[in-house]
Amino acid sequence: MQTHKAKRVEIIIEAPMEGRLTAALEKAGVTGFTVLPVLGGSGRSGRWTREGQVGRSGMVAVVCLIRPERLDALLEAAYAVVDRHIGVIGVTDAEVLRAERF
Amino acid sequence: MQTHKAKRVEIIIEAPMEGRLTAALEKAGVTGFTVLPVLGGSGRSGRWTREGQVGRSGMVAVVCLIRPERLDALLEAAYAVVDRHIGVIGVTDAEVLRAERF
Amino acid sequence: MQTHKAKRVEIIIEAPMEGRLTAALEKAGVTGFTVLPVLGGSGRSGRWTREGQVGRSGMVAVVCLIRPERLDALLEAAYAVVDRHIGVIGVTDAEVLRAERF
Amino acid sequence: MQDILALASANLLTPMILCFALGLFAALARSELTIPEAVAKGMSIYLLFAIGFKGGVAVADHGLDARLVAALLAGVALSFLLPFVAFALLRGMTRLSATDAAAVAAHYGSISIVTFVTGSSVVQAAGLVAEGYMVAVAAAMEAPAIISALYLASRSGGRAEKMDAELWREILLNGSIVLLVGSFLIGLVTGQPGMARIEAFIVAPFQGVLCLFLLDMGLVAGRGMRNARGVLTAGVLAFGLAMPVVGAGFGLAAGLLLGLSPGGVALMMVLAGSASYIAVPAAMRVALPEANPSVYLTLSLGVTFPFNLVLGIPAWVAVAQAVGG
Amino acid sequence: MQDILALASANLLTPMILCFALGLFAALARSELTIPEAVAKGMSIYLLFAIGFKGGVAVADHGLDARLVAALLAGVALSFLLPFVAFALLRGMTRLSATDAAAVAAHYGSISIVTFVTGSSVVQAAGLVAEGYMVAVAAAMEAPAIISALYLASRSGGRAEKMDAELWREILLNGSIVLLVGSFLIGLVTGQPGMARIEAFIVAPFQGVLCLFLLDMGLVAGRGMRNARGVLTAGVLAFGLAMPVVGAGFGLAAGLLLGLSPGGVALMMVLAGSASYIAVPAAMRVALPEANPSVYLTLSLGVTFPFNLVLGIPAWVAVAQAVGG
Amino acid sequence: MQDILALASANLLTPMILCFALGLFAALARSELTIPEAVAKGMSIYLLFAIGFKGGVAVADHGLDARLVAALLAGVALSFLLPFVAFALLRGMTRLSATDAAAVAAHYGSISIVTFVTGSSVVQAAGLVAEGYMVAVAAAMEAPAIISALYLASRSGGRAEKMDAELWREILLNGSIVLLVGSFLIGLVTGQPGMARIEAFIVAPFQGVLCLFLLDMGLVAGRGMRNARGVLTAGVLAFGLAMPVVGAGFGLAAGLLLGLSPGGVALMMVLAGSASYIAVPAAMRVALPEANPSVYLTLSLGVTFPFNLVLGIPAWVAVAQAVGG
Ligand SMILES: Nc1ncnc2c1ncn2[C@@H]1O[C@H](COP(=O)(O)O)[C@@H](O)[C@H]1O
Ligand SMILES: Nc1ncnc2c1ncn2[C@@H]1O[C@H](COP(=O)(O)O)[C@@H](O)[C@H]1O
Ligand SMILES: Nc1ncnc2c1ncn2[C@@H]1O[C@H](COP(=O)(O)O)[C@@H](O)[C@H]1O
Ligand code: NA
Ligand code: NA
Ligand code: NA
Repeated sequence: MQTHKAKRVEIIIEAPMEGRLTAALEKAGVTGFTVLPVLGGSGRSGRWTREGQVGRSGMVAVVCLIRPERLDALLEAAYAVVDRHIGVIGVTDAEVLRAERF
Repeated sequence: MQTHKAKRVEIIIEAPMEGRLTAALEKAGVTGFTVLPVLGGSGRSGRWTREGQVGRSGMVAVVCLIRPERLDALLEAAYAVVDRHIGVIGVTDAEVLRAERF
Repeated sequence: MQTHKAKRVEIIIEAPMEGRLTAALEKAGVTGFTVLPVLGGSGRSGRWTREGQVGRSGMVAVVCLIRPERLDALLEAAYAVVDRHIGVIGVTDAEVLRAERF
Repeated sequence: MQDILALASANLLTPMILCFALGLFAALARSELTIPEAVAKGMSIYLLFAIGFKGGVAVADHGLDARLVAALLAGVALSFLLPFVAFALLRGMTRLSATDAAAVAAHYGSISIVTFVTGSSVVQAAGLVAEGYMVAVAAAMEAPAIISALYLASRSGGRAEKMDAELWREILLNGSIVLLVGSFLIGLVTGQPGMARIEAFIVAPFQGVLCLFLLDMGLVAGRGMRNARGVLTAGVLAFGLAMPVVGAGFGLAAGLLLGLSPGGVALMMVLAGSASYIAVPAAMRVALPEANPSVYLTLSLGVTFPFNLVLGIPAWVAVAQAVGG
Repeated sequence: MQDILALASANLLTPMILCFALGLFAALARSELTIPEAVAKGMSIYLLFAIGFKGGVAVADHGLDARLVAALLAGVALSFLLPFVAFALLRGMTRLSATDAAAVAAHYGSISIVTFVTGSSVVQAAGLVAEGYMVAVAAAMEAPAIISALYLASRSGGRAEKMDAELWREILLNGSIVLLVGSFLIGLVTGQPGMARIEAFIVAPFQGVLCLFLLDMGLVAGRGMRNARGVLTAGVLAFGLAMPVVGAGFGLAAGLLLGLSPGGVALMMVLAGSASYIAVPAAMRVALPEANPSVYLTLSLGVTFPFNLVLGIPAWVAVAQAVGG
Repeated sequence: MQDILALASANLLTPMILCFALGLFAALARSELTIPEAVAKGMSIYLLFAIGFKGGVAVADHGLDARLVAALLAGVALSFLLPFVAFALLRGMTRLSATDAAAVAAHYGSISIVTFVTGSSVVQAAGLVAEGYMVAVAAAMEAPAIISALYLASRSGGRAEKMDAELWREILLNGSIVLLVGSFLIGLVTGQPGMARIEAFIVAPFQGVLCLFLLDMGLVAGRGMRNARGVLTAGVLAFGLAMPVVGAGFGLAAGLLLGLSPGGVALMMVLAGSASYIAVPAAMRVALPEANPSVYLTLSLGVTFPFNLVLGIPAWVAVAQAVGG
């Protein structure tokens, strides 16, 4: 089938920052994203798990598929939010059907 | 280690359609897939979250690793299900160990 | 923005093996990973779902972003754990910001 | 009329309604208060199980009423019929497309089990005793409306999915129908001895759980309202307030024709006047995917549900008492 | 015999068993009724905590029985021994590989805590009082069978994982053992004053929660059955029905040797006759990954569990009453 | 002193404290016992709702006390003030950076609602009756400390986030404040009739739910301790034990000045002496991201929370009784 080049950006960020990140993404013209739950992980700030927690602790993964030409705007917006916070941004090449959606 | 070329297909689709999608994948000869929960997201149909919902609302993410030559069959099968529905399909190049499994 | 080449490794593995896998990753020098919950899936060992289960059944997805030169060490470590178990390992090319973290 | 207002204001100040209001407020003020999906589902399973079981025990106690079958049939008929009424109203009052109107109509032909549960509490608090099998009537009314709606959509040229066996199975065996009918039958079979074993679980804490569940409903409804600005035109809004009254009128007629007790009449009005927001939305996503979910979800959960909770239920109870007494 | 049948049919029509049947039905009919994983886990935590605590309080009330240690040792011995019996039966009756047979054997040496909980309810409903420490015996019987099974597997040339310290820790400190033993000790220490504080939580609603939990067990068992067509040959099925009887026989002998009360004897039969489906499967995934999980899960949860629930438990209670009275 | 020890040891052997200890043990022994996030959140929603509602009903019963407003203001003042005290102590006793010290200080100015809930149980068990509005005081004390801490951080050159409208909204409308204040108001409005409807849900099972919740707190605290080796220097540890005493002293002064009942004084000490671990950590992640979460979480949940549970609360209750009696 006909596919179109895109970028898949995956941002793993602390749950309390989710609202700020998605607001920044929307401001940067990102038209869609999906938020996945995260069970736990490990990084420079140590091992953590979501189990048994009650606050808005833990992290979430935000996945965006976007047109390649929009990548820079997205990364800048995301970076401004993530910069001082615990978190990781990864980008992979991808292809999508229905390019008009992105 | 020895790895083999593969495609990673990620389909984000409404939960009530999950059964139909996986049935279509199986029919198209897909031998394996994994379903991840989705917390929320945003797209043309607006922002949504799974929190507090009781019905089979929300979306799920279905991830398939397949041999490159099977991609078209998979996309066609998936597209037939997703077509009229809210949802997104993204494809990335990947590599797998143990190619005999795919 | 300035990005750096990396690999994104996604390991889908049985929940009871999670601790062994992450211990092996840490031993292989992996500095960070994220664990995502899995709802269900299908493979050679049939269809399964996490719903209603009480034990440590089901699977989890472990995602690692690493420098390309570390890939082999990671795959070897992961493979030693996954080898005899139900599970899947997929690798994609990726790019990351803040390379010093990986 | 005064009685209705008195009952309404008495109902207004119950913990249940206030919990719903708290949820609405929290969502509209964008508080991060949320109830996890699993907890909300757990509570809804509890409520369905408890209400079904109690209904079954009530039927076991009073013996099988000859009217049971008639009531079931009446419920099915109402569920088939009401979507046509709703569709006509919608086409007259709003500019919704035929597909959207059909999807909305499906919701109003079907029922809201939480409205029914709340209605049962109010009926009981008013000193009435309803027929235990009303819970079976509720289950019977969930699905037929979907068929009418798909018929309406395809008649108007919409691309409704074919009702294949798979879709039938999904609709008839959806979680809430199976749980409601199943626990009704379990209550029927085990009767008072069964009740004695689990009473402390399903009777005493019931209203408290309902409070927390309505808190969650308020949160979900409030979030829906926030996301649906623009969707709700004046006409659509007016429909959301008028249709429950129309539906309750049909329910009243059916209840009187059947010769139900005042409590039963009130619950028939509650059922006919309520709109689904669990089973039907999932069916519509499968069968009428082009219909806009924010229209039907916002209307059903954001307009009609609170209307019924606050004004509808006390009004229907008062009417049923006046007519039936 | 007639008594057993009467008791069995009385037991059959309790809300618990019918809830299990409802779950089975829903899963086999492919209804989308599901109970979220978190809710199922929450209920199992509640049940383990309540049963452990009650056991501890019972021991605190009656004083430490000299037989406690003997009963614990007997439980451990049974758990070590039964896998050998099961393995021999499996090799005789079925064509399972040595690895699969060893994995299945581990499950039947260990115990099912939900069967135990349900058994306790039936014992109590039959007017019997069992020794409070039976809950500690249950905990003690969880793990030893795993060791026997790994021995059996490696003896037959299977590639069983070495029992390293990590695996030991995982098995001995698995969630249900810790919770069961922990709450037993808490009940023992706090006794009746502690019970007075939390009685309304752990006693009154207990059977109701058990109903919903068995509903979930039914759903899980039914889904397992659907996915395991082909796995269950006649021989395997026969084993799943015969082994609980054999196990219960060993339990009966042990209970009589120990001089337990009729209630205690019944629970010893329940334990020995039941098969694990929580702790042991996780251990087998780690230690015997080549063994096919659908074989042992389906057998344990889809065959033996319902058999025990419906026929086994009432039969063991009747036997214990007959022998002990 | 002897009384305090007697009360402390009586408190030590309640199911609540022992459940916390069990959780600690399980986590430190790396058992895989866990309570799902959704279940933990569900329990915390239940506890907040129940304690808020009961407080509201108590105020409805006894009439609006003139001291209510004074007590609220005193709570707010304490919450503003205590971070300065904590910051000074931290800079003297530890080598934490200004940013870390400010973040920790925010936690100790704010309150722990679970400590408050446990304190209420102990107060009640000691035969005291506290002012119902103490729950509103608790809510009022959650947020002000955050402002003081951000001021402290920026004064010391730290990069505290500007307190924009969004952050204000998040803090003031965080889930626990909304639920606590909301259910307090619902209890106030519905009074005893409301209580009669939901008493079986929010009163009888309360202590049992608290047990399971404290089990979870123990698990979380124990996991935190395991991950935080190295973070807790002797100085930091000493602060975690000294600060609750200092805070409770301020609480005692405030309670006496306000002329609260002995129960009220005890709860004021509990509040002032406790440290937040839900609302403030989330705010700190947003507003002071450079501060190390393992420092403040471990201190608050791993040191001060158990200290208060085991020694603090019984001591404060005894002191309040001695002073107030
Ligand atoms: N290399 C990585 N790959 C995947 N996830 C990571 C990686 N590094 C960090 N993370 C995630 O980001 C969280 C915070 O990382 P850190 O800021 O390094 O503590 C971790 O707990 C992981 O969930
Ligand atoms: N560009 C995108 N990247 C990632 N997820 C998306 C994207 N667009 C849509 N989605 C997901 O698909 C759902 C439905 O999208 P839509 O059909 O555009 O409303 C959204 O709520 C998101 O969860
Ligand atoms: N090709 C695949 N793509 C994605 N996930 C897979 C694939 N194959 C297997 N899986 C996942 O791995 C689990 C076990 O696979 P298997 O060992 O083939 O039974 C499945 O239940 C899926 O969750
Ligand atoms: Na209706
Ligand atoms: Na056994
Ligand atoms: Na404080």
